[in-house]
Amino acid sequence: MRRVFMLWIAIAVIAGAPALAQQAIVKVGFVVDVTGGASSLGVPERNTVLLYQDEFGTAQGPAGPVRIQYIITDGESDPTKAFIAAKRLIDEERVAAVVCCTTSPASLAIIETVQAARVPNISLAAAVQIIEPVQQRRWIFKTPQTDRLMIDVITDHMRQRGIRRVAWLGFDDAFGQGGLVEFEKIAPQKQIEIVAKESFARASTDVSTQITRAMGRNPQAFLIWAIPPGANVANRNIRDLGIMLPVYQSHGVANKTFLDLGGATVEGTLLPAGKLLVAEALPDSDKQKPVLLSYLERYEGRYGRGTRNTFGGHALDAMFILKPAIERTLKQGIRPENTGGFRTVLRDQIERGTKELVGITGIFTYTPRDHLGLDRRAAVMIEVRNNNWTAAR
Amino acid sequence: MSLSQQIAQFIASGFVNGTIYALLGLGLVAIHSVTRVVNVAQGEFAAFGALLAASLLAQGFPLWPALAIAVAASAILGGGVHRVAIRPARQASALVLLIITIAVHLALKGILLLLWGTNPYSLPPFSAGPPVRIASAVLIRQSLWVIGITALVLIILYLFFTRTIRGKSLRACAVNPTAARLVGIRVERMGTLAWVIAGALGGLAGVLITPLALATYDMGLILGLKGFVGAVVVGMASYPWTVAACIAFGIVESLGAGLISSNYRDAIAFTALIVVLLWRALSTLRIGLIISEEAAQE
Amino acid sequence: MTGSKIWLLAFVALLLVLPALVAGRISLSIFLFIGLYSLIVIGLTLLGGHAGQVSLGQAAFYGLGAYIAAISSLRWDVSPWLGLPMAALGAAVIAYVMGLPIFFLRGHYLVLGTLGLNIVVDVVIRNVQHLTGGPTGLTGIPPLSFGGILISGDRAYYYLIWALVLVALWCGRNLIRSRVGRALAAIRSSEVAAATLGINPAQYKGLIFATSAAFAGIAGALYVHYLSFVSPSPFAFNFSIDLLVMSVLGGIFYLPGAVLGTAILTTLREALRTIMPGLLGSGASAEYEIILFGLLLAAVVVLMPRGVWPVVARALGLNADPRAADGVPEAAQVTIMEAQAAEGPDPAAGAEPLLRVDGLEKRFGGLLAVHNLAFEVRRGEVYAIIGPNGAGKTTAFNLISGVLRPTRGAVSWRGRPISDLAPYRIAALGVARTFQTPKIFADLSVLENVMVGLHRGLRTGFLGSMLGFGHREEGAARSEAAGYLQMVGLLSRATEPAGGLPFGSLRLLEIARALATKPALLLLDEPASGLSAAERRDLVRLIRQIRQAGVTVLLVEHDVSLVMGVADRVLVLNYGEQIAEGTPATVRADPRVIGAYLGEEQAS
Amino acid sequence: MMLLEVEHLQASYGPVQAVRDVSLTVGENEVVAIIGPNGAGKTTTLSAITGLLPARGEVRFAGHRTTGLSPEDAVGLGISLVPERRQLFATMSVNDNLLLGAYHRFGRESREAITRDLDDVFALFPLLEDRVDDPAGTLSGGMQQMLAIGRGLMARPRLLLMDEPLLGLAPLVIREILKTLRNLQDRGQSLLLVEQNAKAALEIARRAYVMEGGRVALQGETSVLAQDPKVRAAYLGGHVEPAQER
Repeated sequence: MRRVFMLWIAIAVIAGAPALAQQAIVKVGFVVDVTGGASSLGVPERNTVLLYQDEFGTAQGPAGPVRIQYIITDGESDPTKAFIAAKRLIDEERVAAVVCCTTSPASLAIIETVQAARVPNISLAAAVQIIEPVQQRRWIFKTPQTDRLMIDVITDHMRQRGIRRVAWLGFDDAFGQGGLVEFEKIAPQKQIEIVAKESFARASTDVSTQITRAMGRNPQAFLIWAIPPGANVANRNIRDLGIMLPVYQSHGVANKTFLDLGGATVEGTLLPAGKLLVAEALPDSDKQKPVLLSYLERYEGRYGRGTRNTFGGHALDAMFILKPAIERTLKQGIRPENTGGFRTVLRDQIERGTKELVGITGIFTYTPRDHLGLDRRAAVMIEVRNNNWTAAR
Repeated sequence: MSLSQQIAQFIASGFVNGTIYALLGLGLVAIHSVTRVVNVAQGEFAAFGALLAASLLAQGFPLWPALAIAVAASAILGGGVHRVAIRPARQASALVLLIITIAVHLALKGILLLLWGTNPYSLPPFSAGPPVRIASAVLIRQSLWVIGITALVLIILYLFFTRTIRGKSLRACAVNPTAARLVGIRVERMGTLAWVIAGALGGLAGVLITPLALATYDMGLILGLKGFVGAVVVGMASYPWTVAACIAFGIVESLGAGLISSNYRDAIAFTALIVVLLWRALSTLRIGLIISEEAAQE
Repeated sequence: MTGSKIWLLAFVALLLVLPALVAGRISLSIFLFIGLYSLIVIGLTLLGGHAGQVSLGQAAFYGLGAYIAAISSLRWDVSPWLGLPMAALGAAVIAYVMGLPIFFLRGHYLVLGTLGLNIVVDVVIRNVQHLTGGPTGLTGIPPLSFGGILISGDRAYYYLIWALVLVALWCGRNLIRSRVGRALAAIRSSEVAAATLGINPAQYKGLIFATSAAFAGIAGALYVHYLSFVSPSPFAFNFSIDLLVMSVLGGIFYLPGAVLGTAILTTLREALRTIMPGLLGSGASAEYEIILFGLLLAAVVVLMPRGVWPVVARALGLNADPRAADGVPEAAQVTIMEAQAAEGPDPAAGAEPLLRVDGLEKRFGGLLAVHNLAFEVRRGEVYAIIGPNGAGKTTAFNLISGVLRPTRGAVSWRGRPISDLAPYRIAALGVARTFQTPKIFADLSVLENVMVGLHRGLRTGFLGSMLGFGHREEGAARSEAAGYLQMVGLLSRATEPAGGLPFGSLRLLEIARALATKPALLLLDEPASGLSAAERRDLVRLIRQIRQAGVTVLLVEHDVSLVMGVADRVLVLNYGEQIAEGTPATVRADPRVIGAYLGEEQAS
Repeated sequence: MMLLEVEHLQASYGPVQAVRDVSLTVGENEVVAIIGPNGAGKTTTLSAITGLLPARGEVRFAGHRTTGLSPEDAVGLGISLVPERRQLFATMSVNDNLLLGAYHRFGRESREAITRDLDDVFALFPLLEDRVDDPAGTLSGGMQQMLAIGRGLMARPRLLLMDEPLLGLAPLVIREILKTLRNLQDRGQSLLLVEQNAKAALEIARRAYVMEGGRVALQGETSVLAQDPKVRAAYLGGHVEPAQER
């Protein structure tokens, strides 16, 4: 039995080992959901960081280049696990900043921790509560568009089409709830009536019951707030039941999976998203176009054509924002070993120095009052045509 | 849509879901009746079958051979799990065996994740065509395939269990393992056979549902759980009653979600389940303590 | 100082210095969560290991505690310190109310019932959005504070949580070794036997379920105050599975196993998270983690089906069995004679028989096991029922002791009908019994088996037991139990696990246990079967001794010679039919009896 | 050569060492009985011989050492047990129970041979044929016992072990079963019979062993044993303690 203990001690030593090596490097910790329910978001996020970690691996300091190390941890789509992972990055790796997390509940779960530890955090999740009220969220920024912004774009499009009665079909989780809250706020302002509110689970295999119920209220369109594969199940069920009403989806389906799974059933589906999906069709005058095309070339070159999705973009935006901020911090003469000081200055640099920064999701300008930094330019309506993303009319 | 139309639709979609649960429930009963194991990893057989079929199809296999290979592979996987993980621990308590199947569930899930990643996969419907109207309910063609193939499987299982000596010996192991050994039936081998059957049924459920609902590496647990519900309600013993209970569970789930609230879909279904269980428990208690204690020791 | 105390002190010392030890290297939050989960798993160990009730719904109570604490402090401005007991109490009350019906379920049904409960709670939390914040959850929950002292930061919660873990371990240990703990272990071994000794199984199962829920509730409350955030996903049933795995991994029968299993599972996961990227490249790990985790779990459980703790305990030179610590009990003080003499004369003596069975019938499906059985047992006699196997004697016993409900007919005790009473109520009236196949509580010591018989005579309740009260009572009970053991000649084996006794001794132990309930009527079900000739002689002597002490005995046996030797009156059954009744001499001469026993040809 | 030879057999049933030292033999075409009170170790002896329980000591069948073999193998060798309390497949039909009795012959022998034996069993127990499709559990006790014997015979055993075939049966049924046993005896079937009903057992067997406390207490020709005062005392009472002592 002694051997069992030795094995255990060995594991403990190996586990503790990385903490022992302390060099003059700047560490950035990512907590993304590689497994679990949000993995279709987390995996492209991870992939993007892996793709860019070398290019963004050095910061020019006044005393020469300093290495930036990116540490990726799996949040397992569970707020507690993400919390522990973030804690370990902060306490053990002494990272200068964390990029956490993929989902809203996990991002909310670490708020107090990063606030108390005084570590800048960039969240990759949508909910607006993550950064508001800003006074209590000084250390937290985010890169994805908020649900509010997206719903704004969708409802405008609906009005334009003359749609007044909408059936809501959303996930029964934080993502679905976050969308519904905003939709309920914005819809009345635009004279849109929510005639049905149905929910379904992420793992649902059949949503036809909910659709049937909603159809009882004579909607003019469906708004589905979900991510694949659940989003596909709902979309497909609508078409399977022979319903030909317009279907709106959220930005949560802006990935290849949705198209692959959807096939003919998602033809004509409308969704709001960043410009990434339709980058080629943008006018050359668009400031984001070259950045988008370069990312696409790299990402699709590595992971295959049509694998583009906005989530990897959110992660890349965090890298876009962090690297210059780290360089500015180094320029102020702050040594990375001075973890506390470095974090504080880094936060200020992110807040003050991120101006008109052209990213994948949009063009970022952070201020002490705005930790989202995006405006309406960050989203366009997209329609699925010929199993591909096209700009919606 | 009128209320009666809606109800018809709820029942129809509940029925189809229940049929899928039934395939998983049948596998659980086969395993439990012969080896006394509650198999948490049952749903993984479905996920494996579905993902394998999708990959084979992508490799250019025609649909039906791909499905057949996937189901056969799931069957082999089932037998393999019994040989590797269950048989070495057959003397262990029911609780330890349960934990072992949890471990198997995790390991299989990890392997599926490794091989197929987190992306969902889809299979084409087995035949193309517009949805079919039955009464006032709309059923897409794949639903008919689900029901038809399940019915066929039930008939095959029925014939196997009642017409062949192998099937009879399998039942004999479940009814009275000691007596089975005394007539020369190798109960351990029958255990493997039961797992093979369960694996095949799981794989079949997987390939049937994927054209409806897409396959992911982690689809198994929830599917298996619902099959478990149907199987346990009727005492983990009877094949036909398991099918009936699973279909009833699917319909209750669908009606509850449709008529009361889709938000409370699972809560309604599981509350109904607890009520059924209590009713069963209380009716046993009326006979007396000893009977229920003996029932618990099964 | 014993080995176990030294190790305990070492463990506490390690806990104390750990924060300083790991500072800057390993995040304290991991150890904090080990403590937090340990709290829940300790409850699960008490429930699953000691009471034998497997729950797959423990995460629901963790969640209920979390939401009670969050909502009370955030929405109702209740002081967080009050929130902690409220969370515990709330979870416990809900568990008790829901648990009482659920505990009618057994085996797989119980697992499924608790699982269903977990899912229902999860769905409700997600949907009562105005209270719970729905799936997104609630932010800004205040940290715990006590009289102005704010508990915040990892260290403060670390010490608080581990202090509570130690308290929980202490409470759990007290409970296991108490009257209540024995009752729970008895229920786990055999609910029937426990009930016939006067224990109400449903009540105890409900209480232990509530206790485990309270532990989980406290953990939930600590969780939300530590994170200052709560959302429903950590409380889904997947986590219940995790918790069960932790407790089985560590050893579900051992309290230290709860902490060990939690520690192993948590550190293993974290270690894999750290090691795997090192081996396979950054971010490429998650897939292998799950596989490796599953394989390791399977291997550990297959190789150590009783969990890791017994192995560790052996390596540390400890005895894993929490009960083995006590020494040999003191000499006997009390005997059955005195107990009975104190009861005084029966007011109804003479007027009414002690036990009266009237037209009793029991049907199992198509089988008629007992048919129109009628007899009376008078106070102070030894009344025997004989008959061939399958004549329905044991079924009759089960009907009298309330273990089975008759299809027809009545049993009355001192003139009062009792056939509708639960077995533990019948036991409380003064009816004790043994079983044809001894239903011994195999995991308890021989002495403890007898102490379960004393259960109704002892006072210390559930809470009192947990807080370690009732030492004096326990001491007296041990001596008394030793007295009964001496009477049946088993005192020398008092500290051995009862499961290891030879068969003949099991019968004697069962009789001693039944006597400890101080019965007015003792039912003996085939006490001689399986005994050697010498043991039979001892048995006859014992039965006579019991009779002399004033205890009425009802005996079922098919060893005719033994019955003839001890009985005052004999009833002879043959296939559900009463063919003779009377003194041994009369019965022996009855041609019908000779016919039934020796074959008709010889009788003629 | 004896068909079955058992020497110094020891076996435990759970914590109980039920068989301490048993030696016995059964010859070809011989009917041997083991009698003794409940708990004497009779059933455990049979279980140990068939391999249902692990055993120590020496068991030889037809000259081969078979100690520690499994019951599945025992059937193949030609040892078949009609177990205590019948152990039928209660929810399965009479026909299925009988067919399963011949389980180890499927694939080795022709279907016809098995069907022939099935008819044979029905000839032996005509009552069973009327209930051929009924579940075994719905039969009366006597018919269940007949079915159990029939199932044992379907294995075509060289030696048939029977555990308490008369247990819990009405006198009329007992006579019926005894008649069948004699019938089998006449056909040359070797039988080892465990029975509490000493009277009946001594009547049908040629030799008998009397067990007590896990050991063989007496053995010999049944005609001699039946007259032994000790045997009579054990089954008529008065052996343990004289009643007059009180």
